[in-house]
Amino acid sequence: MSYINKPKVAHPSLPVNTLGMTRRQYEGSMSTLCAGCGHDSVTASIIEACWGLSLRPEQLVKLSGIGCSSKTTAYFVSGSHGFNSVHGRMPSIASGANAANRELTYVGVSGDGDSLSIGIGQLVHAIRRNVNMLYLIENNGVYGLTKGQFSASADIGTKAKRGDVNSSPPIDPVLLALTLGATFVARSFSGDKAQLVPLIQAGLRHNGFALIDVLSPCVTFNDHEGSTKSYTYTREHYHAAVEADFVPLAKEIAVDYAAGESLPVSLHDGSQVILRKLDPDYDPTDRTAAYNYIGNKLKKNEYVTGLIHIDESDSTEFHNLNHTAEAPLNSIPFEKLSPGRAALDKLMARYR
Amino acid sequence: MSYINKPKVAHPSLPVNTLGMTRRQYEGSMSTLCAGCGHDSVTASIIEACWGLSLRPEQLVKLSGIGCSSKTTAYFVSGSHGFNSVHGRMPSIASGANAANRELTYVGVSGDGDSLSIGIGQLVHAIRRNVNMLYLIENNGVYGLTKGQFSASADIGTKAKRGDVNSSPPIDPVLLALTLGATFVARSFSGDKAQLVPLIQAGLRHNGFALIDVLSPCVTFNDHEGSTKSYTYTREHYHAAVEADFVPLAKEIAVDYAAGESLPVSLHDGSQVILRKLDPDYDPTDRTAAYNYIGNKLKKNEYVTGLIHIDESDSTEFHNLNHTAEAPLNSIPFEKLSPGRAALDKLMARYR
Amino acid sequence: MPGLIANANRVNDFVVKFANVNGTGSASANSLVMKAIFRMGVPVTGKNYFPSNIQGLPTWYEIRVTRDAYAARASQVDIMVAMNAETYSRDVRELNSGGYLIYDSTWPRSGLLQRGDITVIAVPLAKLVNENFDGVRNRILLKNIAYAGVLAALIDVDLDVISGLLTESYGKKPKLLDSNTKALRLGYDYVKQHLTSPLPLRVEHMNKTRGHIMIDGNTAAGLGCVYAGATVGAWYPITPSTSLMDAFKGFCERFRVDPNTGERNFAVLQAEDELAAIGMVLGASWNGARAFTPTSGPGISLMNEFIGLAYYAEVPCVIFDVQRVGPSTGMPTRTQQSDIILCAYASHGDTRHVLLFPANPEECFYLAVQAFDIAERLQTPVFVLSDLDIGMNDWMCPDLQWDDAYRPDRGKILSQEELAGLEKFYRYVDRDDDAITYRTLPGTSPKGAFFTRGSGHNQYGGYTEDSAEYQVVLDRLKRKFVSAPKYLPKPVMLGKGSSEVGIVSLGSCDGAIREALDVLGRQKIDVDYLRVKSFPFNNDVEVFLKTHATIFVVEQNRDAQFRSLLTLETAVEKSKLNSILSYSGLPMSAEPIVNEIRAKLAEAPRLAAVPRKL
Amino acid sequence: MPGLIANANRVNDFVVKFANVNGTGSASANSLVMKAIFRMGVPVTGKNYFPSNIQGLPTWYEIRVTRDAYAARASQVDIMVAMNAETYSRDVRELNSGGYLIYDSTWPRSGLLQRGDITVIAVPLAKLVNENFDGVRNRILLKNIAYAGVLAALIDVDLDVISGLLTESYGKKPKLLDSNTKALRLGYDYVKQHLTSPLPLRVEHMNKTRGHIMIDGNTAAGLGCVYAGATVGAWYPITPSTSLMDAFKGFCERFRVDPNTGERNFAVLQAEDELAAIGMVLGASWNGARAFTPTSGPGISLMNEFIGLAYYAEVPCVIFDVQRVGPSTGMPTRTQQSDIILCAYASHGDTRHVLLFPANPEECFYLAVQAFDIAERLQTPVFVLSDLDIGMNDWMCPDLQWDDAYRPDRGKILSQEELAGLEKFYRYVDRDDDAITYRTLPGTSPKGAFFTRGSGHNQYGGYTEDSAEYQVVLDRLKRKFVSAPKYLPKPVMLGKGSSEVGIVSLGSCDGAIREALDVLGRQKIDVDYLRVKSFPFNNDVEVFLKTHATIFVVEQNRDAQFRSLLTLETAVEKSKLNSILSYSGLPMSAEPIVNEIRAKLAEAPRLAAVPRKL
Ligand SMILES: Cc1ncc(C[n+]2csc(CCOP(=O)(O)OP(=O)(O)O)c2C)c(N)n1
Ligand SMILES: Cc1ncc(C[n+]2csc(CCOP(=O)(O)OP(=O)(O)O)c2C)c(N)n1
Ligand code: SF4
Ligand code: SF4
Ligand SMILES: [Mg+2]
Ligand SMILES: [Mg+2]
Repeated sequence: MSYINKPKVAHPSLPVNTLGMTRRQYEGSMSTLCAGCGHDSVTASIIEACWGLSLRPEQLVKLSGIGCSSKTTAYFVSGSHGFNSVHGRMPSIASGANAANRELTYVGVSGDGDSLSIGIGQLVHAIRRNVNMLYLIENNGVYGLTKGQFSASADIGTKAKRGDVNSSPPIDPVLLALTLGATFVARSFSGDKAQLVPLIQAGLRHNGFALIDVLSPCVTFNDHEGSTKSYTYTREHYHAAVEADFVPLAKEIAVDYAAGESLPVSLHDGSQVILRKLDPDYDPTDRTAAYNYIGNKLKKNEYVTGLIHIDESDSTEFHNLNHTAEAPLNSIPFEKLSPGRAALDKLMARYR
Repeated sequence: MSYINKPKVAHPSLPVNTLGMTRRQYEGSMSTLCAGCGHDSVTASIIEACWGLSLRPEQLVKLSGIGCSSKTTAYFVSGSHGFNSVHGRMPSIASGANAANRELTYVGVSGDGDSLSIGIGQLVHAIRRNVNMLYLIENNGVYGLTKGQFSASADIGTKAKRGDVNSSPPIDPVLLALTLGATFVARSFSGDKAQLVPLIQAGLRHNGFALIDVLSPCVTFNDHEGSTKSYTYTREHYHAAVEADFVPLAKEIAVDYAAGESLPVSLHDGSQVILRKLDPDYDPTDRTAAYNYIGNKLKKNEYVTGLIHIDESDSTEFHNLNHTAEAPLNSIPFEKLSPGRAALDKLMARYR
Repeated sequence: MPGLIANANRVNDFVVKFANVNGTGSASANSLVMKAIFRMGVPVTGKNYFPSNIQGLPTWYEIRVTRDAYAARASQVDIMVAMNAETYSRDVRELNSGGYLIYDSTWPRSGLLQRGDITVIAVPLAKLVNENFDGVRNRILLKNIAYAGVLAALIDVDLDVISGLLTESYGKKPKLLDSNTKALRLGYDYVKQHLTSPLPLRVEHMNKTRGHIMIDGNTAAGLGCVYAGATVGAWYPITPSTSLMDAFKGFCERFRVDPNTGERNFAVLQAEDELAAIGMVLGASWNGARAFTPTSGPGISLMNEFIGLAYYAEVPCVIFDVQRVGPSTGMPTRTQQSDIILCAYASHGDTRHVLLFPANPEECFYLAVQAFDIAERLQTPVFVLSDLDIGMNDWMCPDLQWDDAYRPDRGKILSQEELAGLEKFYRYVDRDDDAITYRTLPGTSPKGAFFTRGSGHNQYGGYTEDSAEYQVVLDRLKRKFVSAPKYLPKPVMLGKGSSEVGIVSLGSCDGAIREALDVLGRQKIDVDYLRVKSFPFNNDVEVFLKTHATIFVVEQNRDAQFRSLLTLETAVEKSKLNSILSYSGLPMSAEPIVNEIRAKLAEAPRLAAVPRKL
Repeated sequence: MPGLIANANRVNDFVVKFANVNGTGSASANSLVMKAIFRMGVPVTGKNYFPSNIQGLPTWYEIRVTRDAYAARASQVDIMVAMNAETYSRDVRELNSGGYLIYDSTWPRSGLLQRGDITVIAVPLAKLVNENFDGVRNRILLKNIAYAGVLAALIDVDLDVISGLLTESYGKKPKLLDSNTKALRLGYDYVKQHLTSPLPLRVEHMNKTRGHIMIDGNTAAGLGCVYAGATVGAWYPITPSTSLMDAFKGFCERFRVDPNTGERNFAVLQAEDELAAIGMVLGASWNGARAFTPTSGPGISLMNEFIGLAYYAEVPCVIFDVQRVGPSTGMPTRTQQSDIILCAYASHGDTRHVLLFPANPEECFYLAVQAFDIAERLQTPVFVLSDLDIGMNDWMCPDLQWDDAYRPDRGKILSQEELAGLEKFYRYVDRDDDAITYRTLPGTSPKGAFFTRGSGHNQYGGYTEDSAEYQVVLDRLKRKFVSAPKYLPKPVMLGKGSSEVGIVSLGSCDGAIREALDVLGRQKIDVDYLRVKSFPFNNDVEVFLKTHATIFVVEQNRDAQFRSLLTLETAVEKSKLNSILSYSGLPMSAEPIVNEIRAKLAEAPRLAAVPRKL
């Protein structure tokens, strides 16, 4: 149970980050997911990413809806506040939390049911509002927690464990996000930690809404022959177009990349993402081009992965548009918020 | 009030359709919208389209949500049943109604607030479910009925009557529908009856979900200088890429079109749409190409209008996928629905 | 003029009703008249009956000139300014016998004299205006000002006061000032020249409005949120709550924007719907901001799931329900108190919620502030149940007061230092034995970290499916609710307290009840009156119910929802509770209260000496 | 063996509990044992306590062997099959004194003998299985069958019966049949060779299950929807209601698909959420299909807005609320009756709804059928309030019956011919003076066309903002609700009817109450019992409440929601109503009922002769 945390005594030999913290100290309570569930691997990548960023646990806020995927916020960084809300409505909780305190780092973990069925309205509008957060969809094509019904991301022709075949077209979160003007859109695979970790780090540092669609197989209900979201199928059909290396503020870029293929993008806080284009004729900064590329690959049943689109001109981030004070709203002294008696007396004139 | 219908006595000299009905007989109760509201023009086009199709009023079902736009279902074809439901939830009513009776013709009228804010989740899933209906968004960029707040289709930089400027990116229903795999996607302008009427007719005949985004200015709250949804602005910025002529079943094609530019598409019931491409390098049958074209024009603040995309392979229409009986479900005799006593007795064995 | 006699000497005590078409700008003319009377020191109330559309439908505005400062709707009309041809006949019908009908005689109308018991006053308004002004829109607007002038002359409104008001509104636009003044004079002078004026129904200077303002409840509530230090407001537009957020935003733009940097100490989120709006409020409150959402019935229905989460996970939040006529979309521009039961028990499972009941705009301001203190103290949702009558009509209220010593009660929030002092922090352990536990805010310290969830949890904040652990938390929540009254505003008692008959009511029924009490008093029927300001109920409510033999529960809904709440949540035997219900959608008037009480008492003469005849 | 004595001669009357880890396939082994006992003619009930996750957490299955055919959970465990190391110690603790503990002795465990008052039975299950089978998964599954064999030997379950069951399930898969039979024998023979068997707690053939079945309520309800002629089902998956739609779909695939064409006479829509699910149901019902949605608490909360529309626009619809533990997400795999108030008054404004309360799977079938008749007769939403205990556990019920003469009551729907006969059709005019008006279906004829809206409407179906017109419709809706009971199932009375003490209850409390009545009866305390099957309440409820001096209201929630409903909707004075509440999330047992009634009566000995000591 999530309040029984494993002892966090750092074993001397364990590697520590700049805060002197070990990976263990970024863990959460014990997972109650099925052995082999893709979501647990994503949890591991989140732990790795946070540790790598030397994130202060109290600076992180974990948000989720309902589902096996949504449960995972309890399984990492137990030193952070978590809010496991209701099904499909996490984006509104995130928008409100972020409005109250723009300084913290927000990570939302959701599933394809939570985000694309009941929650698609809120997801769409969180993207439009450009809430500054990392939003992970642990996408397995089914409703795991309710025992394997097809979700809205199930592909046409995919077979359910019980045998029925899905015939409705899938909603692709990546194409959707590109259409809605998201400024950070990525796709990855729970089994590819090397690719996923830097994406998570970049997403956490991006100033605005960062979406990562993580293919995360459900071993219990959607990992069989005939499923297009199984480990085997995913491994065979995913295809990295552009890898991202994350370079924290501190380090200066050691490796040098062959020109043209690599593209450094500086993030809000000064850190950098180096985009390595595995496919030369791919441009992650051109939204419409990216859309085409992804769309055409999808037609061939290929999931393009990597940092698909990024736009660091954070002009539309919520607080920028709102001209919110730099200090978190929840920290502003009451004196500055309440106009006081004199102002009220003056105001009365307006109503006579 | 809507139950006081104007007398429907057909004046001999009025033109009649193949059912011998005049346009007057396709009218509804008196509009209570503002004088000059774009929505009233759309209503007129719907009346014209239904009259032209010689649609039996009882064969039409009118559905809507809440808003000035949603009110308009009371203002046309008073001989049809209408269901003015709740805000943003009309698509689910339509899905259910259509499931119960696949034979009737369903038209839903909504607004940009009703469809893109509160209702976007249901719109997205009605498209995915490919419910056989015509869905009109009377798009004016504001919430008219609640006095002019920006809606999710308001463009960046557009000015509200009270002065505030919108800074969030707009959701474009056309790009959204293309992304979601809609099989009939069109855009038009309330002021362009010639373009709109055949689109409505084609949409009513399309077997599947047909979306028409109709720019329909709000004279009271969004028709001023600085608005990008005003009559003036729309007139200046809309641009027809492909016009559609509707050719009912009966008529054979009289006019002949210059090859290459024109493209006849036959609809489910045998009638046809003739697509006239005003822009030669535009292909309305290629979804991704269409997406690009529209997207790029939008960047230049041009609204592309016309029948933007059509796909008549109705394989994904809801009832096709469900293998629903040909006869409407609400007409199947009870004997065929209830397995009866013998079957029940037999079934009991399973539970011993 | 038969009317004259009937209305002899009705100084500062009569009702003027304006019948217009909406979207024609009549509102400003009507409030011009009202404000002028108010400034003459004469108490007034204004009730606006507008349609749920934007332009072209009938709309009415009712000004009650009431030297006794009654806040309720009067159930009669003495002067009808009939400017809408479409409703003309029903407007004539509505006029009180002996009343006056003012109409535009530019085009003489048939059937004018269908009533012999009223006085018809003909003024060729359109003609006057068209002769003097150009432009369609302009003429429409100025015709309104012209009838204001007519009325001013007829009921003797001080012309200087009106001119003063015009100068205030158009001071910076001389052209507009001229045309408006001219239009006003056109009407005024026409009366002076062609008609006998003033009428016996007229206003005279008084001194009863000093220290008072005319304000609507949504404006007052929005202002209250600013004063309470709310920083996050999330909403989705819905009549009649929209103007509350407009007000909050407006005041914030005035008081919360740094003049130098332009930085804003607030965030208003226009959500995509009410589910999102309440979610944003929960997210913000959970994260330490004071947050609120204004809505109306349909919004409450949509918020049900989140409200249950807030109750169970103990996240404070403030919800303003500006009630309108239900069920469903109902009549969005009419008033009712019909969300009481829904709000009290909103959401599935065992849930119950704190409700506050403002009776007028003044209380909207004060209760808005208290709502945040209560929500944070109890860590639970707090509903402020206003209604369209309070929220959107102009009421005369005493000036709003503010004590600069006020500091918000943020409730039990542990600081980093306090956490450091703890051995270990558990979110839901009842350390103080008051059923209220300690919370921490994100960003404080890893030691304060906890996991908030709507799923089964034990007092340590951990996930549980264990019956006993689950019940520990659920039982405490019940104890917390039982203890709530001590943090809530007490009811208001009126009367000797010794009468056998009592009225119990809430919210906007107040004006009508106070007026009814006067009427009954003059008839030697004395009745005590308890106005409940909050739920769960204070012990004073129990006492009042116990100590009065016959009780009338006055409320504005069909199903006696408040009576139901009293029945369930106090010891009273419901047989004792007589309902007086008004659910027409119009603000309540004193008449039905007087009549039903008299009728009931007539059945049981024991209770009070009541003249048999009315 | 101290246990022996305590349990002497407990034939066909004891409880076996299996402690497992979920996702290990223990369910089939457990139900194998239960089915076998059932087939031996011995009444059984099975209760499944499973976690809200998919794999790896503790799960329990409880089989009550009950010759008296009690349906309730027994509050003691006589035999514990402890297969889960993690919960081992609490499982041992839960065992009744004198009980038997069966465990896997492959790895001897410490602290085994921490209790002297139980008998520990060691069987090296893993060892036996591993010696005989290969494959990890295979071994896990067969170990379950092996302990079934152990138990069969210990409590003397007829081996032929079990083999028969195995053959039925694996008949077509000889390999599986062999391995399962072998595993069964492994356990069985081990006991026969190494232990004294059978235990004094054992089963003997009886003849009390003929004409009965073992079925869960969701299956029965789904079947009921098929028999009622429902053609459209819309839903969004949610525990514990999911299996209801699975059942409906399954039965439709069996009974509603044309063998030749493959055409389907039904449509199941998996909606994107519950707001959409109920919208689809309204759309389909409005359009003339019988439509329904199964859901649970959170779904009801989300459906609130649409429910109000259905009430006000008078659109029939059937909603199954398979209740689980609230508030909020609560405990999705535990049972409760805590949505009563929400369902009765769902949505804003003045609304009230018809509720049906099945007490077991059998009633789920019959009430499912009736629900559609009632919904269409009254043109309003009908809620069938089941719960997880009824919906997901296997209950022994009499065979389900069907009368082929049954025809659905579609209520007042005008045909084209009937319309032709009318001068004019108005949707909401009360032609028959029974408060129920006529509707028409789209597609019928232009003459029958009307406009359905949730906004203010008059009896002609027209939009209105007029108080009087609005009230005409709202008042009729109230009359309709008042007249509803004559269409609803009557309550069930048990007992002489002459006792001073009465129990009033509903739904799944029934089993526990019947058992309690027997216990009390043996103690010479006789109590009448009224089980309410529907709301609004039938007059029989009034009579029962009036004619009993002391009343106990038994229900499964914290806030006495059913008692609240009785208080509000009958004439009873609530002081008369004593609550017996169970909200642990576990199915109710007889014990608390017996104890609380005895305690209460002890206070007031007048009521009945009660021995002072327990
Ligand atoms: C309002 C509501 N409806 C339904 C449910 C039941 N439910 C819980 S999780 C879930 C789907 C989860 O699917 P997904 O988001 O893909 O998560 P996964 O389990 O696949 O990781 C559903 C339908 C719920 N908890 N709340
Ligand atoms: C649940 C709910 N929330 C809010 C409202 C208030 N409301 C009515 S119409 C509307 C917006 C309508 O905008 P749109 O759909 O664009 O229609 P338009 O009036 O612009 O044609 C809103 C917010 C409502 N009726 N119901
Ligand atoms: S059911 Fe699927 S998604 Fe859920 S925990 Fe198991 S494997 Fe993961
Ligand atoms: S407010 Fe705008 S949208 Fe509404 S009727 Fe008037 S013009 Fe049309
Ligand atoms: Mg999933
Ligand atoms: Mg609009």
